[in-house]
Amino acid sequence: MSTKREDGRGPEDIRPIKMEVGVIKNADGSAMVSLGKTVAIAAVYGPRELHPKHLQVSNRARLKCIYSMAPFSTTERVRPGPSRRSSEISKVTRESLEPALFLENFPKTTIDVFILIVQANAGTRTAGINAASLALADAGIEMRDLVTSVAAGKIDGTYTIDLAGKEEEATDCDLPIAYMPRIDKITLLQMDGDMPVKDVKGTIELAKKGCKILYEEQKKALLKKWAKEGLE
Amino acid sequence: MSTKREDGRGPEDIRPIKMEVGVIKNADGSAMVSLGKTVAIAAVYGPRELHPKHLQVSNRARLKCIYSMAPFSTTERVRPGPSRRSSEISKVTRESLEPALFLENFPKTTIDVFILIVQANAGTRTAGINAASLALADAGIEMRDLVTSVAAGKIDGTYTIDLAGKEEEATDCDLPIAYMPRIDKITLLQMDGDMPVKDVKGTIELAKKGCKILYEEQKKALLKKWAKEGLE
Amino acid sequence: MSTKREDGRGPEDIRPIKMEVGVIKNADGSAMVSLGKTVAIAAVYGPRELHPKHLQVSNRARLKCIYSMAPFSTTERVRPGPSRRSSEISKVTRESLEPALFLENFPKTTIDVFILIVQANAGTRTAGINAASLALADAGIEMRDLVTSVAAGKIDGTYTIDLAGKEEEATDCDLPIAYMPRIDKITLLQMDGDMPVKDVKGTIELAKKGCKILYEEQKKALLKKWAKEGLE
Amino acid sequence: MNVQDQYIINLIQKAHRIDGRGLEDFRKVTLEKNPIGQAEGSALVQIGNTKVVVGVKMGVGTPFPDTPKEGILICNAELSPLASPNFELGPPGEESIELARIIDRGIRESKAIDVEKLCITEGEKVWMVFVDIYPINHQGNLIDASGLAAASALANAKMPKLEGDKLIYDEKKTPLPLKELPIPVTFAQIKDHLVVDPSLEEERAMNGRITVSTKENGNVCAIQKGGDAMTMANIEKALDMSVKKGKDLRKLV
Amino acid sequence: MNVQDQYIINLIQKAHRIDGRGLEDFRKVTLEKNPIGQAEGSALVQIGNTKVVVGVKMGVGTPFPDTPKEGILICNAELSPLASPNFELGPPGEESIELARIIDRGIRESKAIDVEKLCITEGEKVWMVFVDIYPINHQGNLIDASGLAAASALANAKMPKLEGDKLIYDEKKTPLPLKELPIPVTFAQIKDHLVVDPSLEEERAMNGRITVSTKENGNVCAIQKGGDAMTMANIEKALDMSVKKGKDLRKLV
Amino acid sequence: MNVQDQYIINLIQKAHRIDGRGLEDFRKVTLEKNPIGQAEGSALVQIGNTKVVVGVKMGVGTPFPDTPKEGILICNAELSPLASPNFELGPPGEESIELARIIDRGIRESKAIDVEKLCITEGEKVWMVFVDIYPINHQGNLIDASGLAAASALANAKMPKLEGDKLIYDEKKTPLPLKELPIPVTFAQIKDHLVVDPSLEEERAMNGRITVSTKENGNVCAIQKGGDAMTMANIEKALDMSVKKGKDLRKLV
Repeated sequence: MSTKREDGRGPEDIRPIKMEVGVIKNADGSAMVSLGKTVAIAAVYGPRELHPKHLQVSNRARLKCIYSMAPFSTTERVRPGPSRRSSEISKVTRESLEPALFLENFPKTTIDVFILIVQANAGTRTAGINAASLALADAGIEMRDLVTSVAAGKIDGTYTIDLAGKEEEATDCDLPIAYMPRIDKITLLQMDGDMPVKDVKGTIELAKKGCKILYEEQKKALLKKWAKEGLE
Repeated sequence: MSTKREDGRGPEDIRPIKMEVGVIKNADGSAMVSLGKTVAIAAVYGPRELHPKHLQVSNRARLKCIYSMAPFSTTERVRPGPSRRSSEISKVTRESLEPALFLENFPKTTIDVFILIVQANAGTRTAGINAASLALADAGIEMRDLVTSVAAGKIDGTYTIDLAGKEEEATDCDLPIAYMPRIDKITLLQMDGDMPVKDVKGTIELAKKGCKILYEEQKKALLKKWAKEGLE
Repeated sequence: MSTKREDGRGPEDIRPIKMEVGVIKNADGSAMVSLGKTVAIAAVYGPRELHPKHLQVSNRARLKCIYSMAPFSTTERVRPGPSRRSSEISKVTRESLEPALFLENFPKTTIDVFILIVQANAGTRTAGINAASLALADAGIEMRDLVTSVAAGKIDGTYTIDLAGKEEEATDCDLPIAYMPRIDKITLLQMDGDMPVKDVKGTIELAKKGCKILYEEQKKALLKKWAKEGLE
Repeated sequence: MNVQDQYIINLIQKAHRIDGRGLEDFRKVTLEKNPIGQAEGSALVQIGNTKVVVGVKMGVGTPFPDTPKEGILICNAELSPLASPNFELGPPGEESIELARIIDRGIRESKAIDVEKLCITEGEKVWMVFVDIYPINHQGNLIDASGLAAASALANAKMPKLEGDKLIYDEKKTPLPLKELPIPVTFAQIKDHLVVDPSLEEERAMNGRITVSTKENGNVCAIQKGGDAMTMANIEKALDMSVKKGKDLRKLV
Repeated sequence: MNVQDQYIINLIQKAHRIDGRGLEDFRKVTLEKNPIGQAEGSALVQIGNTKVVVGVKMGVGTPFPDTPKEGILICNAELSPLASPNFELGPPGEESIELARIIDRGIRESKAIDVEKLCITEGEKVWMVFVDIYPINHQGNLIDASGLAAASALANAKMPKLEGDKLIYDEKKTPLPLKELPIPVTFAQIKDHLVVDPSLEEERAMNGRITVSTKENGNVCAIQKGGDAMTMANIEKALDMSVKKGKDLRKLV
Repeated sequence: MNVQDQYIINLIQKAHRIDGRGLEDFRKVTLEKNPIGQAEGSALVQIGNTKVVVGVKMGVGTPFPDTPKEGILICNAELSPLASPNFELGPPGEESIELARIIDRGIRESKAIDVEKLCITEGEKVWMVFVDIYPINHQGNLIDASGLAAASALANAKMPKLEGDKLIYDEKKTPLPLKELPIPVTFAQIKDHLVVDPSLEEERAMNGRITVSTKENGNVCAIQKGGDAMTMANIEKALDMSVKKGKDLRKLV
């Protein structure tokens, strides 16, 4: 099929990608990821001591993820502070990153991941996961694999990746995944929509393909930072 | 007097009583009490260690009671979460149960009592106290006496027990008590209304009478559970 | 200039002053200050042990200030509980008192200052600081100097002190200061308005003058209390 | 149980109280009317060293759907840490909620305020009456000090003028439509004895507390028991005494 | 990892479960319709020892500006400490928010409720449907118990009568306009095996969880993965099995 | 006092700063205009390694009763733990409230926004202007970075189109009615010396802080002192210097 999308992309094309590592000096690791008009930044602090002490886990680190949207990131202002939506996204984000980490290496500590959506135009949770994964790597925390994330759907009979703008209304489903390409395991999978099992499988397969593209971009961004550090 | 009430009861009749002990497997003790269309369930957890430690009392257990109503328990939906009304009821419930317990036997621990009103049609605090008292006994916590509770009032010149439905509007007062029949002491007493002292005294006396009826039912419910356990 | 003000005062006149020390028996120190129709009371508790322990500072006391307004203190009822305005005033009040104290003398403790505005008619933060300073002295806490506080402005070309009523709308600026007269240092300085730098300086100078008047009243109020205690 | 508690209990068994009062004696009660200029009505009550300010403010709001013709009463109590080392910062706890609700029920159940006269436009606009209770120093028996101050603040309140949608607070003339003065009287059970107006020391040693609010005609309009288990004898004694003590206090309003 | 977790994992590698079930077996499921008199619709579902009550209440409110012709669905779950020693008091945490949102999305995405039929006056007044989920005993797989109970509560709900601005709750006749019954089915990945309807013990030992909600025609309307990393094989297995299991459960509604 | 603080204090007494700046020098300041597509106006300001984004959003709301003809300004600052290991999760604390209120007062008191032009229907509908301040990296002097970014975001903001009750965010043309550009300039008192634009290290060693916001004509529109006691000499120096430094920064907007 050769349907053109509202922004001229083919169905398997991801929006223009920009990734930059090390954008927040104070953080132990940080990154900015933009996909078209969606921009996420992530900061990692830790592993650091966890207070109060009764929250410490004796044999592993606690991973904490907080996803939030800047009030000016959307068409209508978002109220600051946690919402039910942001709480759920924080939870699934944590669960999508945790399998990549060796938390058992840092008993009694906390690793804190803060994600801020600066601009939102669909795909904020996936952009946030991409940024957070880079930030963890930038923090020098050993990982099984980078976690990479994108959403897919099916529009007018065609599996379509990285939905944006009005495509979220036209698609049969909105299906974000997070994926560790080297290990071939899925760490995030959600779906809203209405489609047969067969199509769900097809959509997941396309999303995995998209993740592999983003994976290469993530590695480039890390190399660029490391190269720069090497020069310094 | 022989006034018939809207549900056909005589003035000293309590609504149909159902009591069941052990309804929540996870709890250390639990019970369900229904009086007509009012249904309360209670769970007891503890005595268990109290965290954080600075809340521990060195020479006794802390008793914590939380009364709450399910949003669907009333005609108009109740917002979940504590209200001023539920906070006050939690407090008077705790004070109505505490005199029955030997808290000094469990230093530094907490005994947590959770009451959920599943259906509400008058008399929810008294139903909750009856259920909580059974749940404490079910948890195997030694007690001076069972605490038993009912409200009374005076309608058209007649002392009337266990008000329900529109009787709450017709009565001169709404007077809930909690009572330990064996010890003959009152642990809850509230009153809203407008009546002479003499009538208040009369209403309390009738309420005590009602408590004795419920007391027998409580004992039956416990025996039933214990008999069942004996069989197992 | 000889402009008369709405309440008949001259531009450098402060409203009728009443100060009384020791108004709250439970507190370690307390005071009431009224300036015209503005009435503030302050209570000091401490230095006392700070809980939970992880908030303790090893080499000094923590100073905590809470400013609040009684709901009935204003024309339109104020909602009880902290607001953004009261949080900011609590912060600048703490910073205006702290320089007068030797917090390093009381490691690991807390000194708690509670200010309640009972009647409000302009100048509540400055009245609160005056009361708090007296309460600290009343608590027997050693101080570098009393902190004394008043606001000034410029109305129709005239520097004017202790604005009240509709003067807050007529002035070119509202400029509250807190000042330690003996040490000649400023511990609070805020300004809302629109005026040249030269006028700001002039307004501050007048405010300092006003502070010296209040300073004498503060000392009198303390002496009165101490004299009374001597007699007892 | 500490030494002071034990001492209070020993005394009471000889019918003595720690401050020398008789079992049926209040501490000295004083009442100052309308001390707060900006409030519609206010009162400062002192019972011994206990000091409570109550202010009444009025506003305009929407009636509750089930009482479209009735004004709204809102009672609120703030146990500010200013008043006692035992009070803590934060949202209202059980103790302050209970205090506010006891005062609220006394006013509501005695029909003290003629709420129908507070209707402006049925179903749309009614007067709201806020009763805010602020203890300034807590030395026991906050309930009676608060209840007496609330009754006085309501009795001496003047309503702001309503012009169209605007409230003119400078022109207050009409008194609040008040029909009744409910007065709460509180008793402590110490060991098996009953004392009126417990001081803070007695509250710590008591094993039961009961508050009875009465109307001018002697009828009871609200009861709240707190604390431990009470005997029927003490409850009856409290009921009887509350009428007499309520009459005495009501004279101050 | 504790001993029980290890035991469960060892068993699963021989395709055995701790309670003797087959990998594709649910525990015993029972459903009681409309146990709550005051609710518009309700259900009590038990799956093994897991017990969840769901109640549906209706009210009238203002529509969202972007959907002026549509009624409003609000799902809420309370993980009361009554139901488990692991639940804590306080505002809803991540777990209860996720539970409510999974159920919410199943209903919303399957277009189970005909929300346009819940419009009273366009842009001004619409029906609000509250689905409140209350676990009473948590022994694993709260999602499926909640989803089944929610479907049943909605299917058996009767709307109160609206007279002018007033809701008459005594006269409930018209059923909720329902078009679909979405049923969530949850799987745990233990080691690399997939089991349906995990018990609490299995939830502790699992390294991945996936819920698939399906419609009557077998279409998927919502998915939520939780926990650890899953293989594509297990995800596909879960997708396939959810249709069959969903059909079985739907029969109970 | 730690070693670094002591070092900074020793340096300052020789009129040196830890990063080599002169006492009256700002770090490098850069400003990016409208980096955020979805905001009505936005700016990213960097002062050294301090980085702050400010976004302006607009909506429609009800005016305050006492200013029925005026639009509403709301300033808010979030000190996200993303930006500094010293920031904590949770509701806004004193520091973020103070930051927002300083920026708010500068805008309000200078009458920067012509709020009367933001009235849509008197007493009923007015524009609301939200100024949201988000530090991304905190390395000292958040106030000046926030104030400069806010001024730029307001100056470059375009209002959405209002059609009936609906806001069309795709068609933004009209600029915000802006009359003034208030610029805050912040000074730290270290020992008895005054330095402009304190870095984070200097903030830790300082014993006083003062911010002066000025208008284009050099008038002062807001002052906020923080921290310890200041001498009159330093306050006067800050007042004088703020006008000059404000002029320099205003050129960037």
